Amino acid sequence: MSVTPDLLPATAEIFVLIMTCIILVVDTFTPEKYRASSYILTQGTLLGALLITIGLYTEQSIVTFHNTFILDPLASMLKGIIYIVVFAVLIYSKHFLQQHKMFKGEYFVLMLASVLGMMVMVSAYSFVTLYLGLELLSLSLYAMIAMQDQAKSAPEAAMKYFVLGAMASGLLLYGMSMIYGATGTLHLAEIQTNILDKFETHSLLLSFGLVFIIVAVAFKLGAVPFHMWVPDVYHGAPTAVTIFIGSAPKIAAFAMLFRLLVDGLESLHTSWQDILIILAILSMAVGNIIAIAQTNIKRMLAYSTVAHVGFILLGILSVSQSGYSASMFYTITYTIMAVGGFGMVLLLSHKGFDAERISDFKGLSTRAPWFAVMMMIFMFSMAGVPPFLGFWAKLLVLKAVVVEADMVWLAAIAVFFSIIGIFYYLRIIKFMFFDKAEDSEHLTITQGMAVTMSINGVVVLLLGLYPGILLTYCVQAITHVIQ
Amino acid sequence: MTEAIIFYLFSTVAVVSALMMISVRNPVRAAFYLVLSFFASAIIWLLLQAEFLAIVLVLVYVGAVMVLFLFVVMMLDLNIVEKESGFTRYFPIGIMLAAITFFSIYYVLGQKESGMDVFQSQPLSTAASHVEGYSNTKELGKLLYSEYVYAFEIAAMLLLVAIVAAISLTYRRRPKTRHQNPDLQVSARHEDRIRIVKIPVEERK
Amino acid sequence: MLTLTHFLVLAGLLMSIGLAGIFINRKNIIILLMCVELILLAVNLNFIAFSHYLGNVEGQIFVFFILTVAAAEAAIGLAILVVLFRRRQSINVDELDSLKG
Amino acid sequence: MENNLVEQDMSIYLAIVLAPLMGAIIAGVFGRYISRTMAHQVTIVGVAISAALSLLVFKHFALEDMTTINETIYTWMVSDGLHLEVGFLIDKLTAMMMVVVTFVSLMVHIYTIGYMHDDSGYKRFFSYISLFTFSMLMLIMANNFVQLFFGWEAVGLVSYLLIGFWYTRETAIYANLKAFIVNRVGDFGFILGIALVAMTFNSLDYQDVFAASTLHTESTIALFPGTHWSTITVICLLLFIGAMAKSAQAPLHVWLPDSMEGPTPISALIHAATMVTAGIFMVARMSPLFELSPVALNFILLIGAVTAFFMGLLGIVQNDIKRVIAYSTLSQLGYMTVALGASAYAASIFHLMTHAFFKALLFLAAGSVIIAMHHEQDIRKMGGIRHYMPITWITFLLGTLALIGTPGFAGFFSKDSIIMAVHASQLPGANIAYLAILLGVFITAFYSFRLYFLVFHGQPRMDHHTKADLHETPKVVTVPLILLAIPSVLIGALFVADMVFGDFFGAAIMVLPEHDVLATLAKDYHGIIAMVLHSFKSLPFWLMLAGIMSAWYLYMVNPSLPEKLSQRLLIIHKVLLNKYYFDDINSTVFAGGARQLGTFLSRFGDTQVIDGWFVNGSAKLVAWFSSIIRHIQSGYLYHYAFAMMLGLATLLVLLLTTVISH
Repeated sequence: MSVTPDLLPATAEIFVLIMTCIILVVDTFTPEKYRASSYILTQGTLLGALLITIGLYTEQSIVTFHNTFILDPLASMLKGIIYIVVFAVLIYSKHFLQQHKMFKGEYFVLMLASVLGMMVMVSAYSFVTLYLGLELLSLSLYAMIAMQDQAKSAPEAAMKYFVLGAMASGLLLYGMSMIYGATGTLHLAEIQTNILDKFETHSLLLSFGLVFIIVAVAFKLGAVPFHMWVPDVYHGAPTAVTIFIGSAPKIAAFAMLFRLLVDGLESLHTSWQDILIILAILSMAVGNIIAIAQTNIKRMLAYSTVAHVGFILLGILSVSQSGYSASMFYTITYTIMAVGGFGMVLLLSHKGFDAERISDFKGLSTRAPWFAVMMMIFMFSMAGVPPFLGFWAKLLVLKAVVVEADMVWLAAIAVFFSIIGIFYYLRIIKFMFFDKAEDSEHLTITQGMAVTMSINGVVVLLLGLYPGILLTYCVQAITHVIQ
Repeated sequence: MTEAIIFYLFSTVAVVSALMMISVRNPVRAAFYLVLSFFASAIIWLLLQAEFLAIVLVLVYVGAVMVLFLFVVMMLDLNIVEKESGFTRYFPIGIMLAAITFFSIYYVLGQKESGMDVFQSQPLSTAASHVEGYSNTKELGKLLYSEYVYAFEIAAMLLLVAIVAAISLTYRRRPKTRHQNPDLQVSARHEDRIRIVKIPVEERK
Repeated sequence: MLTLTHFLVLAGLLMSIGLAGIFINRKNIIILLMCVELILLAVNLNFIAFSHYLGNVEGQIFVFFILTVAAAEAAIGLAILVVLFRRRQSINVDELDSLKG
Repeated sequence: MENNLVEQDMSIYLAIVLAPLMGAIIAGVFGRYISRTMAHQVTIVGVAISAALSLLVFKHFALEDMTTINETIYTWMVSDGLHLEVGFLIDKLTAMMMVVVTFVSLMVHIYTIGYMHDDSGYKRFFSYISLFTFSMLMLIMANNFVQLFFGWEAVGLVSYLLIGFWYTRETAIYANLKAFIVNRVGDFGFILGIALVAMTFNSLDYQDVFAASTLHTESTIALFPGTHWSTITVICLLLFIGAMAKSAQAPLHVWLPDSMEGPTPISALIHAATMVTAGIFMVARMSPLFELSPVALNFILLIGAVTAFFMGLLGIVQNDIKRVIAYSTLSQLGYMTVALGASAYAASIFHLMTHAFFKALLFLAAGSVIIAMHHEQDIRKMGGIRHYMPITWITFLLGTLALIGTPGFAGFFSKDSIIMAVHASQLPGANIAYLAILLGVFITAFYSFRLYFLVFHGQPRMDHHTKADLHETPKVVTVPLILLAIPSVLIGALFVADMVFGDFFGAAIMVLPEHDVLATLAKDYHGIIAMVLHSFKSLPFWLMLAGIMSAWYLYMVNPSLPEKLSQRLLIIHKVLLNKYYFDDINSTVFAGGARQLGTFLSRFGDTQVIDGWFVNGSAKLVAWFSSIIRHIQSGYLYHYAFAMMLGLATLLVLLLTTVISH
């Protein structure tokens, strides 16, 4: 047994880790007026990590660190998306951070730490690394939420998230311990083979552990009834943090769901399929219905997230290659749209005013027509209006449900609720284009923000026209894992 | 037999003190009950031959984490209202729910076909027999620094995050406090400290 | 004779108490944080018991990491608690309801 | 050589589609850099190119008998053997639709110059209608379901944009939302239908689906566990739900009358001539599927009959000039649907074509009146306009005559064919449908001439200011009217022999021999003259005449009568006692009764039940429900933890019960 593991596949993680430490040190010795150096370093780290990940891309699965780490196309792809999304998030939030006195080194260190956590989760091939990645991500997030000075609601949001999150990770560990007891190993690959070897019949202990694990993953994703933290945290957190929580961690959560249920426990799919059906239906129903009554845009987007999570679960529960890739496609596209949607909230807010009410979007088409069109693209896409991106994502998931899982009724329920959902997206469009503006303050939109937002909108539009580009990669990545 | 007595004794202590912890109103007391529960658990861990972890539990948990808890409780200067009930209105339903969860756990563990049957007949003492000179600590250390080095590094990062987060959240610079500046102190010259002023002598009129 | 089930049931009991503690307590957030610690304790017991009966040290390794995480978690949780207290002069669970709907 | 021809043709089709799109983009995106004149020139040239090429294509198909073209231009994506493509299927059906769409669109473009002359959204408007033309062409030229759906949604989208064009009007926004919501209901069915097609046939290409359709006649689907539904029937019903919303069939028709809030050119183009007929076109296009499901056909027949009859009744009580025409559109769409149900697809499409011309004419003429009246739309404030606006008057009259089916006019041939076809149909519901559309003829004639008389004849009732200023509209308005009047009169006689009784559509429309009512009718067809002469002896003609006469009597001879009638009819014995009216009781009670019924239906049936309960009601219900259940999110941490625990416990108990039961 070689003691020294192969470090090469983990170069990106090592790079981010080192850079985080460097930023921490550099920031300490940088005077206040050069604070932007930390920001630039952070962005540089993300770009560097992106280059490394692309450089390391292989068609094979490389397992290292004694079966605790895996680098496969799925991991590479999800990591790449995470960097890009976080990169955009930082650009959107820069202005907000400066105005709310959050533009400091610790924030960037925590952000990079959570990115590292996500990377670890995405590449995790053992319960231990998965759990540690999850905690690295969560702990950084708790702290980032509470960081804002003055705001009354931020610590409350952080506290709620913390207590419920800790409880969920307790449940996750409990489930993991059961699986460990039944299979005698913590490594996902061995779990899969051990289950197939040891248990001819259905094992109650395994299913039992599975329930706890699903509950924890459902919490992380925000599926009903484990979604309660989502609206409060999205609402209470500083918008710059909300955009972060609402985007990249969803990808990590998807990776976690996939690694656990498909990579590790696919042989138990008869057990988890039923549970996911319940969660998916509840999520789509509760998310879409409660979103209608919201007046705060962050809350509304939070409930819309819950509804979208229902769709992500639909893809997974169809237990098929096309379902998994549809789910992956959905997660990625949702993240891109969500970044745009929350970015718009940041774009509208200015000194002493957070554009958090939906009515703040009134008359946007006259104040900033270009951005109103961008927002319209995001909303149409989230609503699933063809031929926007969100439509393809929904279509693929539904197709998997109908064709692979043969559950027409479930697809019908999904379509029904997403039609209800169109209602509240449409309301924003109505506000933007048909109502008079209440706020006449001139919008200060930085150039970086404007460019990123435009790129973001165009990406959604283009991917809507050519969904095949992204989908092909998703299918490839999933196919590779399944084999 | 001794093992059984130890187990039942200390598990009773652990459970009772856990129950006390969630039902007392005074957080200081709760913290002490938790400490007690941890102690009892540590002994049960010893029973399971996890010596290293048992020690760590006492040292890290009781020695550091719980002290931190107490420290914060004291620092916050809470005024505890003793009269009101500290429980929610639906306390009974809550208890029922917890009971349901527990009984389903209990049921699963008791099932023959649950996958537990492999362990069922194994008595504690023979479960893991070690060769002479076996050291739990050494064994863990070996694994930790070889197979789990990646996880170990992430855990290190986690602690770093905790440090950064805790400091950045709670540290506040009070504008009115007087604090030393060693940099200035060291570089001070005697000219800065004493100024000799020549006062012209005035004659009294 | 002590079997694995004994230990697991004890862990289950501690777990249920910890979970119940979170949702029946409405006065003091700090007790919620302690309940989280209790849950982790129960989980650790589970792992150690399995590890012992399986003759496999990996479970204990996991416990080692859980202890580390729990310490970090406690630090951050208490930090948030302090921030919360400074902002509101109260850590009453009942008063933590400005975000809702 | 063969290849060359095809390639050349494909570029023609691309040009037909892209020319309006280019116009829309130039006028829309670069609007601020070009003048108003430029904007309308660009878009009109785009649509004109499209119309000219469409005529050329139609010539190829109609006269030179070109073979069907089915070409894929671009593959969007492939997923598990399911191709999502852009492609064209051009046959006689498509070619005919292309001519109708581009021609009417061209007329509307020209007309808009005059109608929207003073509007600030002039360029935007041109951009929208060109965009609409593009979308509609995509819809009809599609060779697969995905593109069909794209066109379907795109025309809908433009339609919402245009209904809400005057978005400063509160009513316009409301109408806009209503249209959107009702169409979502339709899309729900439509997209499920398409999904089911994809699932059943594993292809979304028309050709593949139609070819395989007969293989699936026996297959069933379990919508709910334990039930068996014929797959084809379910597909057809779902698709038809989509058509019901788009083509405004009861009870999903509510959005169409309200859509009259949009500018009149839009009412003509979208809400009369083209978009609303998309549903009819779709069913005809899918005839190989619908033919296999008698259940679906019967359903279509009944829905069509209900729409044709009851929507016509509502037209009687309207006072807004555009709303009367809108209800007439609903009723005519009902006729088309009835024909579809009776498997007389050719007759339906034929009526679609004639209707497109004369209804566009009516709308544009009404628009002309509205311009002259300074945007007054209430017919009670008009009257005697024929003296001031002769061209509008004559063209409107021609349109009206065509609409009511005066023998010789375009509407006569198409409508009579439908009535005969339904009479010959063997479906169980055909008798009721026949009765409904027969009575519909009377009603159509009645409300059409009521409108005509009130607007163009009688004493002028407008204020002095308007009256002094009343004059014929400019040439950009009248020329399209004249150009549309020509086909409204002639097109029926020109094409009836080929399209309805001949084999014009060939393979484009499939009818099973046992359903082929038109073939039965064709045996009795002996030329246009014979058909006209025969009609004088038939019931529809006399019903039509009765309708005209009743309108004439009530609104010309005795204009105070309807007013009194509607008051007195409330207490019937008073009317009976009144001998003065006694002689006229036969016609007037019926007319008055119909009026009452129409009011009742409009007040109660339409406004209360459908608008109030279904559309607004469900929206309110959801909003109310939402505002209630949001309180689950109480803000209390222990409630959240409790919910999580409840979820966990439920899942555990579920797991255990399933295990125990095994």
